[in-house]
Amino acid sequence: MRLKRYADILIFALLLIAYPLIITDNYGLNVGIFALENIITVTGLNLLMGYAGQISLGHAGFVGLGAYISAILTATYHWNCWLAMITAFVLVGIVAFFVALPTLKLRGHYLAMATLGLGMILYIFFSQLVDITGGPSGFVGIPYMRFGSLTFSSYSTIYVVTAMITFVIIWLSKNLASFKAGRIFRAIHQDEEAVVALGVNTYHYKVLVFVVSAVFASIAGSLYAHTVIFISPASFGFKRSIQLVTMVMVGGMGNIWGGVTGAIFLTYLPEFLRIFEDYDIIVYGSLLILVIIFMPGGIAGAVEDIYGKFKNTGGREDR
Amino acid sequence: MDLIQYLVSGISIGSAYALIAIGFNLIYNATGIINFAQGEFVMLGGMGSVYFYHYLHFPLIFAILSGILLAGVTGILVERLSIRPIRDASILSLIIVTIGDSILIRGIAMLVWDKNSHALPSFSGDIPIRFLGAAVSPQYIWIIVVSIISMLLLGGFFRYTITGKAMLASSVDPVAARLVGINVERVTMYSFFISALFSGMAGALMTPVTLTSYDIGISLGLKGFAAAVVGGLGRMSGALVGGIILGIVESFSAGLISSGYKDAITFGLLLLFLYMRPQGIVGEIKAERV
Amino acid sequence: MRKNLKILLVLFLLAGLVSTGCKKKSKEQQAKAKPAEENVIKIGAVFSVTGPASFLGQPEKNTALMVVDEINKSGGLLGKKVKLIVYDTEGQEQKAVMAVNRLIQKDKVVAIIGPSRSGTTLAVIPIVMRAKIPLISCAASRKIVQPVSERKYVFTVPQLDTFAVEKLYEYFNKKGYKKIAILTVNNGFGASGREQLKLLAPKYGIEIVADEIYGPKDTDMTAQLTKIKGLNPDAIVVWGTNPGPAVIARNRLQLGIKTPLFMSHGVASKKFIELAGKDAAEGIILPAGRLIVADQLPDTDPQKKLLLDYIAKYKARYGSEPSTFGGHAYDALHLLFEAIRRAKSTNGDKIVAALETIKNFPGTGGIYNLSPQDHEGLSKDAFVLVRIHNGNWELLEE
Amino acid sequence: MGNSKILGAERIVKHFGGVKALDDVSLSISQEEVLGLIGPNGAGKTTLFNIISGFIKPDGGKVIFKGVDITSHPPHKIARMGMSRTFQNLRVFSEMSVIENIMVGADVLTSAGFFSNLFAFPSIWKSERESIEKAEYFLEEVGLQDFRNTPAGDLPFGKMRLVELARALVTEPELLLLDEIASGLNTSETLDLMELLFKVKEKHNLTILVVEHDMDFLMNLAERVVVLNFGRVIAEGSPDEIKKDPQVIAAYLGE
Repeated sequence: MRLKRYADILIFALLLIAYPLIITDNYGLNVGIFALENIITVTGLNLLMGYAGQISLGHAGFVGLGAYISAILTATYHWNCWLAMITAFVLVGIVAFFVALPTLKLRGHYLAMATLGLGMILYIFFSQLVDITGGPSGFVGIPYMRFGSLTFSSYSTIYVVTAMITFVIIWLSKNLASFKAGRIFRAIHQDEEAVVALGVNTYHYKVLVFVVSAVFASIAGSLYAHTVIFISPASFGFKRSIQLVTMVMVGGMGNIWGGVTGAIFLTYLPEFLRIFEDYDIIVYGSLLILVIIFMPGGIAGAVEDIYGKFKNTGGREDR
Repeated sequence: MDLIQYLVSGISIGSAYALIAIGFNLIYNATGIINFAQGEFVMLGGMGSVYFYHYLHFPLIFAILSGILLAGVTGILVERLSIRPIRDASILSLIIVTIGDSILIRGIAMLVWDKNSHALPSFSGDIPIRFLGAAVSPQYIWIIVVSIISMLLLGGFFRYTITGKAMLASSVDPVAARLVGINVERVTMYSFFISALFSGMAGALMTPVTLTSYDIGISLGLKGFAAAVVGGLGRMSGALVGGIILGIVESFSAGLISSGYKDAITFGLLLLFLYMRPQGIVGEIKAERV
Repeated sequence: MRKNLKILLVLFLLAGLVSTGCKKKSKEQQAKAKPAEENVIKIGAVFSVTGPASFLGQPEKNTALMVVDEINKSGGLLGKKVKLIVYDTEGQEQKAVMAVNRLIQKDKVVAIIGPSRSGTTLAVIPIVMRAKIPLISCAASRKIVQPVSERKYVFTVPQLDTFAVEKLYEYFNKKGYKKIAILTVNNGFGASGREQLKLLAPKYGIEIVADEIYGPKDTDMTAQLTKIKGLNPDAIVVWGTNPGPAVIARNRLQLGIKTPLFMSHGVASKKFIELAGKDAAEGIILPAGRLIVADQLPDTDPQKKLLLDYIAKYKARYGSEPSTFGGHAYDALHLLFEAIRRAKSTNGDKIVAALETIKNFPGTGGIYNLSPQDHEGLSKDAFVLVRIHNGNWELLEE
Repeated sequence: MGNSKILGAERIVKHFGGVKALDDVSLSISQEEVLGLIGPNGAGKTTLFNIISGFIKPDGGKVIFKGVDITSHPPHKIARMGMSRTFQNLRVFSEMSVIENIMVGADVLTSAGFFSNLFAFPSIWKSERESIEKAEYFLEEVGLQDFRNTPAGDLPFGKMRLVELARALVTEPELLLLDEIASGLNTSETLDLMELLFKVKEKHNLTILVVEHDMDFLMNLAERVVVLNFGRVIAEGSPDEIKKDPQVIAAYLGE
């Protein structure tokens, strides 16, 4: 029974290993690393939005917080990068917890607006605390990741580290999504009152998934900081939060692989759209609208429906 | 003396936010949707008027009217092409679709027009009006007056006219509204049209003092929404009260606390209201039926 | 459970498609490029053509395309055609990093000009350093070219903020302004200006009595100006690019503030006067490159002919006035062409060595004197003080 | 069956704006009793139901469950104490399969914590098995075995009711609140449901409070009936007494 449950993760691992063997040039690896970092954040956001149904329009703020804490601890205080990364996601988890307490009492538009406001406030702190974060001109001189004597400065080594961390995050998310917690999140998404009536403290679960998604975002932020070794507030603003939400929606909510697909698709798409030059903003906007209207289940949903039509079994046994 | 100036400029900016908040309320009242592309209607009102005035050399009044009409027509297009197909989708989808609309409208405006900032001449000159030692540009008087008029006009519209009540009904319970013969589709379209007109007017009115560009919609939209929530979502009087308070808080925090953290304080205020009093200053608590 | 397997199969397909796509394209490109390799010199360009900093990227892109067409018409470079590949960064670091990697790995460019913002430039420096590809940035932050030891392949053309501030402070000393208020925009441009304003103030015996900030998209700055008015400084310095400073000029008029107003080279374009309105802009003084007062320059000025030629060509092709930011791309390309001519090769190290030998080379930003220690090449006299008088730029003094 | 009182609602008052939904209502249920609650539409039945299960707070009066004053307890805490309920307008998790619907109920009692769930420690696998076994048991009990993997939303109305019932039972309640569970069922489905409820009540020695419009269903199921009208208790007694009570007839069965 266990192997069947992990078949899809093993295939994902194969994909992760195969990619750098096929794509060896720095450009391909660079886009791959950014895709992995997006997968980490989007998977956390998918648990929050797709599974538990709680929207967040400010998650780039948590990515930024993780990136800045990692940058400050390693560059200014010369900490070991792994210790800094862990401290970062613990701190971000604590901040997310206290932020979640009042915020997750809200629902619908109010929740959307509160998370958006929080993202903006984090962004403003990044650009105003000039002597700590370097302000709008950015934070220079972040060291590369190091393990003993090995320095991960080349894209291939950074890819390996990022891929390993991504795999762990996906494994954790798979566990969270497929056992008890995942069921309760999905139930909350469909009918929170009914779940309360069964004796579940849904508020506790919502805060939990919010903290988990913030911790994942922080890890992605730390990895990003050690990849580009320069960060500035511009990459953690409102526009970035919307991109992350789009990846979850386009990929397919409520399915780990939906989020992964969305992250990969929307990291590579702009690279292919470069030929459109100025028009890619129009393609992006219309893509967002078209997906919501014609593919509400996102790419994952569409795959399921197409696959379902082919097999058209009676009781849709393999739901 | 400074305090009066902070108060005066706070009220002036606040009245601009109020006008945008009114646009939010219009759509919210008729459809229960928060339109994240509202800021883009404001932009279209401004940039449209600039285009008709500077490039097609319309006289100022006609340029502004056509700018406002352009925003209105876009409102209809947004409703027809993106809102109606998913009318009863989840709040999440509606929010994301309106965000998609705002990105698309911004992209088209950028390509059709340009990326620079533009201005419009003020309606009645630039000589500031002085009272109690504070100065305010006449254009802001226009904005304050127009926002009060539109509040009264729309407040009455929703409370006393049949179509107004029909709009409210179709947002509370579309099915019931259809049963009593309200054409909910048409009402939703009207709500987007009227809301876009008002926001376009806000854009045209503000451009002489705040200037405009293809991407001015984002921050104005957020401020407008914050004003609508602080005041009381769905209430026209709430939009005015919320807008003015937001303007004053912004002005005082920039002047007295720190101009760098001005927006952080504004969003902090929004959060405070969302947590403590989501129904806003003038709204009452809505009983949530289980 | 099986549902996940199906989606994963699609993922496998998608990844395969993507990877083969990249692989095929790069193989195809190499194949296609191989024969053409000899007679084309490929130069990359990264500008923020869209997004918040589009007023920088758009004129830079227009100018770059114009300059490349021009050189190709006059026989190209080292007998070869020049091919310019322009990518848009939307002012975002990730996009800039991917764009530069793409230019180096896939398009195989010999050199890169841009990016437009200092943030995106600092993000791509490690990439060009490792790939040994020279990069000439169009952003004006000192950190881009310092410490020079770690910036061998990195140059920058815009006049550094330091010179603009020095020019202003000299004028203040002459006029006896001791207490000044500064109002800077909350982005890369404003932050580095603010840093220099505060750093150099003590050296010139100037005290900063108010250090206010405004947002790039803010629509009203009366609050900050009211606070500044209360402190009655001798002068107000606003550091930002359109539309902010134009709104501030209007607010100043509205509040009846008479304190002399100074701005940064960020607003050195006709557009600013048009936005602020003639009377609000009257009397504003700012340091600027010679571009906007080209016609008022004495004929002996080495830049005059080049500036007038650039203005004429830009107006003919795009129908609007060129801006100082467009001028950065002009200088970056011409410096690059000069270096390639001198080096007679497109090898990265040779280009860098050649660049470092370029002396008193006239550009739109000023006279460039590059050296192994100075990858910026301009000095204080790249700036002139100009004043706005009834709707027009007026040369105050050399 | 005069054993201890499991639930006591004392002098409950609740008004929405001007409307007085409940005006000084008291009611008590003893162990393993089946109490019916009837009354015309708008009599305040569902409001009382929501107050007892903690979803709405009363303006006055107290609710005592197993000797504990639960008036101000949050609904999920009350549920954990052994009170579970169904809803008037059907609330199944429509996109989740039937077995998953029931497992959500079962999950509440499993011991595995968050970290064992995150890191797939053995205790989560144990809880998963427990949850599946329990859900299977109640799946069979309500007779939905052949719809194990069907999404609950695709089931016919009657079957959805059974899913909701199974989901309520799997949390092993002592007191089961049924809010118009027979509404929308045809006669044969109602009979099967009644039979099922008797079987389940005996097997798990449940106490049941049922709110219903369907008089035959209620009169056969309930041992004692309380009649509400305009937020006040107007009669209480065995089903036969209630049928003859003039006040009830006037208010409810209609002249």
